Amino acid sequence: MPRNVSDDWGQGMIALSDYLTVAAILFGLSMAGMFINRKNIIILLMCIELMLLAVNINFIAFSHFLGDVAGQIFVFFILTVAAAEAAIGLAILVVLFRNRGSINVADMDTLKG
Amino acid sequence: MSFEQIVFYFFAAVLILAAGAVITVRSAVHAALFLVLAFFTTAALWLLLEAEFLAITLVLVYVGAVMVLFLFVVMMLDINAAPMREGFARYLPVAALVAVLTVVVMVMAVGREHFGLDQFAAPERMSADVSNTRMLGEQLYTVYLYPFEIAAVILLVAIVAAIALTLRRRPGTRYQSVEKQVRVRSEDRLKVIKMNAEERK
Amino acid sequence: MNFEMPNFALAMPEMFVLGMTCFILMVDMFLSERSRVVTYLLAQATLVGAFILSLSLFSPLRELSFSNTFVLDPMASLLKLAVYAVVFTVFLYTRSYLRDRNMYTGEFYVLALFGVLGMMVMISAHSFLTLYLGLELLSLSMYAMVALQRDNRVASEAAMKYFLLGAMASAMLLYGMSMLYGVTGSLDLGEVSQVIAEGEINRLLLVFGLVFMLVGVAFKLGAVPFHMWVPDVYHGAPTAVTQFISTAPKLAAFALLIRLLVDGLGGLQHEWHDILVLLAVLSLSVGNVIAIAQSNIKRMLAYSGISHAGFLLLGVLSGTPEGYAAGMFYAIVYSIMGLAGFGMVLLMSRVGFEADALEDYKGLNQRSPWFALMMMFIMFSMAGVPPFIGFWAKLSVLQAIVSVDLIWLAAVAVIFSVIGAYYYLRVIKLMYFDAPETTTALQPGRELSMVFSANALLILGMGIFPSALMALCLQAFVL
Amino acid sequence: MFADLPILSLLIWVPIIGGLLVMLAGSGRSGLEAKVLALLVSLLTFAISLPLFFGFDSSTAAMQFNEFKPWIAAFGINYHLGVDGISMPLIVLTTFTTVLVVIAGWEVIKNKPAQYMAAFLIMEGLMIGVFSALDAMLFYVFWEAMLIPMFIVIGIWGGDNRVYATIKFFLYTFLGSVFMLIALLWLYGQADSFAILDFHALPISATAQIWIFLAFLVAFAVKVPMWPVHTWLPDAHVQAPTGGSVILAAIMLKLGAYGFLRFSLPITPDASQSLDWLMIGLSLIAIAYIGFVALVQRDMKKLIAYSSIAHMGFVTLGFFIPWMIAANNGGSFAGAAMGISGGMVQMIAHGFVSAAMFLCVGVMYDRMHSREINDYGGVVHVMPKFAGFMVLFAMANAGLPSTAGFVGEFMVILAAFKANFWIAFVAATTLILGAAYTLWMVKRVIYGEIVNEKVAALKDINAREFLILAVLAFMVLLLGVWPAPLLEVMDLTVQQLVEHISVSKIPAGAM
Amino acid sequence: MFDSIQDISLYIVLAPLIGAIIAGLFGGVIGRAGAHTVTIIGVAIAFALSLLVFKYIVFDGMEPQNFSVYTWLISEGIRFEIGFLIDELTAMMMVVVTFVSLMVHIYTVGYMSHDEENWPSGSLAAPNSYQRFFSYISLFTFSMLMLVMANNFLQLFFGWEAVGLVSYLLIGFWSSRESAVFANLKAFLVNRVGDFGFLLGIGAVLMYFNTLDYASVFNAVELHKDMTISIWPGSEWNIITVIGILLFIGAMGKSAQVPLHVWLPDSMEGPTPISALIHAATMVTAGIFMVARMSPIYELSEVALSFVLIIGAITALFMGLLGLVQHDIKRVVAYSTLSQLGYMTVALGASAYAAGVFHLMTHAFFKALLFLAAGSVIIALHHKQDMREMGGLRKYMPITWITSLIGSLALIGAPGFSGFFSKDSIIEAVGHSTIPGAGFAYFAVLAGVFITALYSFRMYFLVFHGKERMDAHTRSHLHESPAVVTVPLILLAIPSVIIGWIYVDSMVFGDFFANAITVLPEHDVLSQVGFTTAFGMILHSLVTAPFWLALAGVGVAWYLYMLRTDLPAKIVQLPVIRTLYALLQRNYGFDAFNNLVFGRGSRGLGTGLWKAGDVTIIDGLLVNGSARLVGLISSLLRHVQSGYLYHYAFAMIIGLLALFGLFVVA
Repeated sequence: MPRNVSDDWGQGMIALSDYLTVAAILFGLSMAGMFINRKNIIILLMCIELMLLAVNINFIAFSHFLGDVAGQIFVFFILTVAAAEAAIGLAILVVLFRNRGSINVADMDTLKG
Repeated sequence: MSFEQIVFYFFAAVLILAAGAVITVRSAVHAALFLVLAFFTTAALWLLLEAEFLAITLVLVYVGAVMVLFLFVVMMLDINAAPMREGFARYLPVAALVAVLTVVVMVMAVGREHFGLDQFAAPERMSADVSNTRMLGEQLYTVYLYPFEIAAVILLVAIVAAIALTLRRRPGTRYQSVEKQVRVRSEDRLKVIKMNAEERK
Repeated sequence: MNFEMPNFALAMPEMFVLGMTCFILMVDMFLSERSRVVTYLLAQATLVGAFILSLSLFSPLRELSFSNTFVLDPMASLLKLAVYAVVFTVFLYTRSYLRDRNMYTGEFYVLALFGVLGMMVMISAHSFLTLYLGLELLSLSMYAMVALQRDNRVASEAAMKYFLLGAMASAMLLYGMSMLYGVTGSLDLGEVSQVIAEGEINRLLLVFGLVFMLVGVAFKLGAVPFHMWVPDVYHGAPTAVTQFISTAPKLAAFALLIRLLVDGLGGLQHEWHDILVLLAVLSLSVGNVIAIAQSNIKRMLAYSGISHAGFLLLGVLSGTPEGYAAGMFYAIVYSIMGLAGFGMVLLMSRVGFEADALEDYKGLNQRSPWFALMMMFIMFSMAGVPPFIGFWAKLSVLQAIVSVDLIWLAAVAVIFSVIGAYYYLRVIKLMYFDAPETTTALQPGRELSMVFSANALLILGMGIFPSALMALCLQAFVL
Repeated sequence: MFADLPILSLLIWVPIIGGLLVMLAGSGRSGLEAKVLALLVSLLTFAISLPLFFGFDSSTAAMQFNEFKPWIAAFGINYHLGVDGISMPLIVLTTFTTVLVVIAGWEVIKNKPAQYMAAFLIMEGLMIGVFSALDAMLFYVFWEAMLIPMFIVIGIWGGDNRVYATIKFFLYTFLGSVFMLIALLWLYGQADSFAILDFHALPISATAQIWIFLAFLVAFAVKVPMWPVHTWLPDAHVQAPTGGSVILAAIMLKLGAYGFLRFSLPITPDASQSLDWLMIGLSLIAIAYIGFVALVQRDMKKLIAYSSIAHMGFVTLGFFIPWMIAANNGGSFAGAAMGISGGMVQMIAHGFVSAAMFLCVGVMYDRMHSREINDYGGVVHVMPKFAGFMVLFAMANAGLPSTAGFVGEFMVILAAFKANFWIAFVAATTLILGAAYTLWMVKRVIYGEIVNEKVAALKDINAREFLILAVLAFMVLLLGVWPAPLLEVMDLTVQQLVEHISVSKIPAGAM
Repeated sequence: MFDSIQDISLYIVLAPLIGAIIAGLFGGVIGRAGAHTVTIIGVAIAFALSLLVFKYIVFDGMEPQNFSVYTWLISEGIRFEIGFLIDELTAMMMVVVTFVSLMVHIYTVGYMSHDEENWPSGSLAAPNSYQRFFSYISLFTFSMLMLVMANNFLQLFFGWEAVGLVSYLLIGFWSSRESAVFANLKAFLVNRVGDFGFLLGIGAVLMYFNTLDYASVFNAVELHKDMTISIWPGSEWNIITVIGILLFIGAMGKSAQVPLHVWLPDSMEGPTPISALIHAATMVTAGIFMVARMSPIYELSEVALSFVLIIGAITALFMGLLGLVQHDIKRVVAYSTLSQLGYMTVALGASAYAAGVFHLMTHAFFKALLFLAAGSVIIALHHKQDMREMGGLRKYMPITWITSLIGSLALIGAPGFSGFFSKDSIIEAVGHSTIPGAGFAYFAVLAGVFITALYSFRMYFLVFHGKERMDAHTRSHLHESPAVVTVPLILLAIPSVIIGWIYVDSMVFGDFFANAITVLPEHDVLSQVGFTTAFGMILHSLVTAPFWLALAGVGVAWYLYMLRTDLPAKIVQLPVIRTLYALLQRNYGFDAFNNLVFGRGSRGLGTGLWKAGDVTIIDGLLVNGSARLVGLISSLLRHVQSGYLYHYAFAMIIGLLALFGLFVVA
C-alpha cells in the first residue's frame, strides 16, 4: 500500500529516493557533459569526477539507509581510485598537450575510421 | 518542511546547479571552481547521511588536493578559451534530449516508488558516541584488508604512471654520456653504404 | 566484531607479484640503460614464479579468503596461469621493439606487472569492491602504458580517449554496483547471489543496476556499442602495448563477466541473457563488417577483436557451465591468436617503420615464406578454419548456444564469421598473391622469430590437439 | 594381410607429411628434388591405396579398415576412420588423380614448384580424410582444412583474375559449410556423440529434419555445385592452374555429393523425401540450364566447368530420385539403388573425364597461354596425337557409350524414368546438350583450318603429357567397357543405404 | 578349328576390332600397306566367319543362339550383359555388313591412295590419314557387328552410338574442311536427338520389364500390353506405344527419317567409301534393323506402327522429290537413300518387317554399288561432284557405267533386279495394310516409284550419256578406275542382280525370319500378298502400277535429259514449279528452321541464361551484390568511428539508453 507522497513531507524526513535522485541527476548531467563538451579535455576529467561523486552519493545513501558500513568503505576506495585516476588523467593530458599543443577535444581526431 | 529537508534541498539544488555549470561554462578555471562547489555541497549532503569521515575526506582530499591539481594543470597548460565549435547549437538539442531521457529513466528507477520511505525507512540517528571514523577504520583494516592493499597499489601505480609520463628527460638537451663515448666503435660512426644511382623521375 | 584471520596462502601469487614488482621498481632505478636486461629478466622471473605458485595452488576446490573478498577456484587458477603465460609471451615478443623505440624502461615492466596484478585481483575477486579495484588497477596501468611513448602523438591521443572512455565506463559500472548494493544490501558476490535467489527484490531495479554494470563489462570486452575505444587505442598505442592490452586483459574481462553475471547475478540469467544476445550480435556484425574497410592491420585486428568479443559473449550467454567453459576457452584462444597477430606486426616493424599498413604485407611470401606461412596460420585460425585452434574455439561456443536451442544466433554468428573471413583472407591474399614492393627478407631477431614461430605453430598444434585445454576449461566450470 | 596396417591413417598422413617435407626440400630454384620427392610421395600414397580396393570386402555393407582413437574427450570427438563401398572408390580416385597432377605440373609450374606440389599433397591427405572420416567433426575439420591449400593454389598459380576467383571460391564454400557445422552441433546435442553412424540411427522429428537437411544442403550444394550456388566454379576453374582445376573437378566436387550420401540421405531421410522435388528440380536445372549456358562459353575451361556442373546434376539427381521411384511404384524402392549407384559411378567417371579435359586444356594453355576457343582452330594438324586424346575425352564428356561418361548418366536416366517420365526427359537432354557444347568446342579448336601462326607453331604432346593422357584414356575406356568391378564394390553399400532411407526416422508419435 | 558358335561370334567381332586397333595405334609403324592389309584381313575373316554362321543358322537349321559374353555391370540384381543373339536376322545382317564392308575396304585402297592431297600442306595429321581411315572403317565394322549381334538393349545402344561416333569421325575425316567438320557435328547432334528418344525408350523398357535382355522382354511383352503410363496428368498412354515411339525416335535419327533426316545429305562431305558403307548400306539401316528386331513390341501397338508408317511414307515421298533438284552426284544418291529408307520404314509400319529387312539387304548392295560407282566417277573427275560438269562418261569408264546401270535398275525396281523384289513386296504389303495411315503410305510409295525412277535416271543420263560437259583438261585425263575400285563394283553388282531371286521367297514370304520376327496374324500383310515364287512376282508386277510408274519415270528422264535438255530449265521457271523448286532447293526449309530455332535459338537461350541468370542475377546481384553491400555498409559504418571522443561517449550513452529502453522500461 503506497503511501501518499505528501506523507513523506509531513514526516519531515528525507527519503532515500531523494538522495538517489540527486545522484541520478548528477550522473546524468555529467554523462551529458562527456559529449556536450567539445572544447576542453580538462572538463571531461571533471565530468568523470562528477560521475564518481554521484556514485558516491548513491553508496553513502544506501549505506545510511541500510545501516551497513560497507557502502562507506566502498566510497573510501572510490575516492582513492578517483584521486589516482585524476593523477593519471592529468598526466596523460600533459603528455597530450606536449605532443599537440592543444587539449581541444575536437582536435583529437587523428585516429578514426 | 523540516530543517533537515531545507538543508537537503538547498545543498542538492546548489550541487546540481554547480554540476550544470561545470559542464557548460567556457573557462576551465571556472569549471574547476564550480566543481569545488559541488564537492562542498556533496560533503554537506554526506553529513546529513552521517558519513562524517568521508565528508571531511572529500573536502580535504578533493578540494584540497585533487582540485588544486586540476587548477594547477589548467594554469600550467595556459589554454586559451577556444571558440565554440560550429554546429554545436545544431547538435545540442539531440544531446540535450538524450541527456534528459537518460536522467528521466534513471530518476524513474530510483524514485519514490522503489526507494521511498516505506521501502527504506529513515534510520535512527546514531548516538553521539559512535565514531564514524572508527567504524570505518575497524572494517578497513580487518575485513577490507585485501582491498585496502590493492588501493595502495593503485596509488603506487598512479605515482609511477604520473612520473613515467611527465618526468621529462628533455630530448632536446644534449648531455654527455661517458659510458657511450667509451664504448663507441668506428663502424658506429661511419658507415660506408653503396647506393645505386637513382633515376630521376 | 568477529574477524577471522585470512588465509594468506591463497593469495601467494598476488603477494609475490606485488613484492617482485616493487622490487623491480626499486632495482630498476639503479640500473643503467645497458643493464636493463635485469629488469626484463626479473619481470619474466616474476611471471614464472607466479606461475609456479598458482600451479601449486591449483585445486578443484573453491576457497574464499580475506573475509570473502577473495576467491580461488579452478577458473581463477586457470585464468591466472593463462595471464602469466600470455604476458610472459608479450615480454618475449616486445623486448626488441621496446629497445628500438626508447621504451625499454623499467616503467613498462612495472606497469605491465601491476596490470597483471590487477587482472589477478579481478580474476580472484569475490566482491564488487575487489572487482572494481582490480579493474581500476589494470585500467590505470594500461592507460599509462598506452601513453608511455611520450613523444608519440597518436599514442597520447589514444591514451586520452582510452582513459576518458574507460573512466566513464567504470563510473557506469560503479553506478550499477551501487544500485545492486542498495537493493541487495551487500557487496559480497555470494550474498548478492543468495539475496537474489530469494527472489524478494524488485527485478526491475536489479536489471537497472545490471544494465549499468554490463556497460562497464562490455566496455572492457570491447563489445558494441561500447567498443569505440578499441580501434583507436589498438591503432594508436605502440604495438608492444597493443599486444599487451589486446590479449591478457581479455582474460580478465572474461573473469569480470563470469564473476559479475554468474557468481553474483546468476539469478538474473534470464535478464542478462537477452542483453548479451544483443551485445553479441552487434559486436559480431559491427566488428566484422567494419574490419573489411580497414587498411591498417592494427585497426583491422582491433575490429576483429570486437567480433571475437561477440563470440566470447555467445559462450557466456548460453548460461550453461559448458558455455562458460567455451567462453573461457575462447578467451584463452583469442589471446593466443592476438599475441601472434600483433606479434606479426612487431616482427614486421623496424625502427621508424611500424609496418601496420596492410599494404606492407604485400608479397611477403616472396620475401619471407616462413613468416608468411605462420601469418597464414594465424589468419585462418582467426577466421575459424580448421585445423587451427580458432576453429575449436568457435566450435565450442557454437556448441554451447546450440545446446540451449539458440540456433538462430548460431546462424547469425557463422554468417558474420564468414563475412569476417574475407578480411583475414585479404591479408593472405596480400602476402601470397600480390607482388612484393621490396625484395628484402624480414630480419627479425632470433628471439622474436622463434617466439613468433612457436606461437603460430602452437595455433596449429593446439588446433590438432585441442583436447587438453578444452578439458581444463571444462573442469573449471563442470566439477 | 593388410588388416593390421592403419591404411587409412597412412593414406591421410603420408601425403600431408610428405607435403611438408616437399615444402622444406623446395629451396632450390628448379625444385627438382622437391618434384621428385612429391612424385614419390604421390606414388607411394597411390600404392598404399591399392590394398584398399583389392582388399575390400564387397560382401558386406559395413565399414571396413576401421580405426578408432579418442581425440577430443570434451566433445566426444574421436579419430574414427573407415570406408565402405561409397567412400573407398573415391579415395582411390583421389590418390590416382594426385599422381597425375604431380606429373602434370612437372615442367609447367615455374614459380615455387615445391610449394605447389606440397599444396597438392596436403590437399590429397585432407581429401582422403574427408572420405574416410566416420566422426562428423573429424569430417568437418578435413572438409574445411581442404579449402586452404586450394585457396593458395588458385591464388598463387592462377590466372589474371585469380584473387577474385579464389576468394569467391573460399567464401562461397565457407559460407556453405558453416551451416552444416551448426547442424552437426545440433545433432551432437541430440545424439551425444559425433559419430556419423550414431547420427544415422538417431530419430529426428520432421521439422528438425527439414532444417538439418537445409543446412547440409547449403554446404553440399555449394560444393557440388548445384544451381544456383554454382557460380564460383567457373571462376575458380578458369583461374586455377591446370592441376587445381583437375583436383577441383575430379575430387572436390565429389565431396559435396559424398556429403549427400553420407549425411543428408541417411540422417534426414524424411526431409530428403519431402524436399526431393527441390533437389530433383535443382538437378534438372543444372542439367538443362547449365547445358545451355555451356553452349555459349568462349573460354574452354569455363565451358568444361559448366559441363562439370551439368554432369554433377546427374549425381544429385540419382541420389534424390528414390522417393519418387517409390511413389511411382507403389512404395517399392526397387530401382532406387540404380539411381544412387549411377550417381556414384558418374562421380568416378566425371573424375576421370573432367580431369582429362582440364589436362587437355592445360596442354594447350601451356603452349599458347590462351583458353579462348577463338584463338584456336586446326590443332589436329599440328598436334594429331593430342587431338586424338582430346576427341576421345570429349566423347566421354558427351556421354558416349563405352566411355566412362556414359555409365552413370545411363543408370541415372534409367532410374529417373522409373520415377517420372519428364524427369528422365529433361535429364536425357544432356545427350544433346552435352554433345553440342563439347563437340562444338572440339570442332572449333581441333578441327578446321589452322587459324593462325601461333597454332601453326604448336608442338605435339611430349612423353610426359602422353603418359598422363594415355593413362586417363585407358581408365575412361576401361570404366566404360567394364564398370562391373566398380559397381560390385558399392552395390551392397548402396542397397543398404536405400534400405535405410526407406524407413522413416521420425520418432513414433511425433510429427 | 572352332569350338562353338560362341567363339566364332567372338572372333567375328574381334577380328575387325583388332585390325582397327593395329591400324589406328600403330599406323605409323606398319605403314599404309600394313594398315590396309591388316584391316582387310580382319574384315575378311569376319566375313568368312559370318558366312559360316549364316550356314549354321540358315542351312544347318541351328537354333538361335543367345549367350552372354561378359557382365557389364550388376546393379540391384539387374544384370546388364554384353552378349550375342544370333538368329536368321542377325546372320543375314552380319553377312551384309561384313560383305559390304569388305568391298569398301578393298575399294578404299584405290580411293584413298592419294589422300594426302586432301590435307593442307604441312599438316601432321596427313601422313597417317590413310591408315587412320582404315582403322575407322574397321572400327565401324566392329561397331555395326556389335549392334546387330546384340542380345540386349544396352549393347544395342552401345553399337548404336559407336557407329554414330565412327560416322562422326569419318564425315569430318578431312578435318581441315569447314563444311566437313560442320557436317559431322550436325550429324552427331541430330543423331543425338534420336538417341535421346532411344535412351528414354530403353528407360521405359527397363522400368516395365526390369531387364534389358531381348528374350526376357519379348517373353514378357504380352503381360504388359495393357499397362499405361501417365505422361502428363489425365493422359494415359499405352506403355507399349510409348516404348515403340521412343525407340523409333532413335531409329528416326539413325535412319534419317523426317524430320531428323537433315544430317544425311550433309554427311556426304565425308569420303565416298564411307558414304557407301555407313551412310547408305549399313549404319543408316540400323534403325530399320532395330524396329524389325523389336517386332514383338511393335506388333502390340497399332499407334506406334501407324506412327512409323506415316513417318516412313513422308520420308519416302518427300526426300525422293529432293533428289530431283540436286546437282551433286553424291547428294542425289544420298536423297535416294533417304527415300529408300522411307520405304523400309513404311514396310515396318505395315508390319511387313521381312520385306523391310529384305529391302535393307538389297538396298545395301545396290546403294553401296551406286555410291562406289559415284566415287569412281569422282575419282575420274578429280573430285568434282557436280553433275552439270559430267556427261558421256560411258565410253571412258565402261565398268563403272555398266555397274551403275545395274545399280540404278535395281534401285528403281526394274523387274528381276533385287530392288524390284524388295520394293514391290513393300508396296504390295502396304496396299494390304489396314492400320491408320496406310492409305497415305500407299500413295506415297507409289508416287515414290515414279520419282525414284526419274531422279535415278536423271543422274544416270547426266553422268554417263549426253554431252561431255567437263573441261578439256579433265577430259584428257579421263580413264577407268583401277581394279581395286572396279572389282568391288562388280562384286556388288552381282548380288544387286541376283539376290532377290534367291531369297525373296524365303525371306519375305517364307519363314526365314520366323525365329526373329514376330507378326501378329491380324497384321500379317505379307501372307496376304501371297506370292510363292520370284517369277510369279515378276509376272504379277507387269500388271500393277509400280512397274508402269517406274517405266514412266525412266521415260520422262530420258525425254528431259536426253532429248529436250533445254526443258528442265524452262519447267523450273513455271510459276508454281518455281516456288516448289525453291522449296526443294532449300530442303523444305528444314535447315533454315533448325538453324534458326535450334542453332540460334539455343545459343540465344544459352546466352540469355548465362548473361541474365548467371552473370547478372546470381553473380552480379546475389554474390557480388551482397559482397558490395557489405563493403558499402562497412565503408559507411566506419564513419561512425569518427575519431571524436564526444561521438564515442554519445554512442556509449545511446547504447545505455537503448539497453534501458529494451530491458528496463519494456
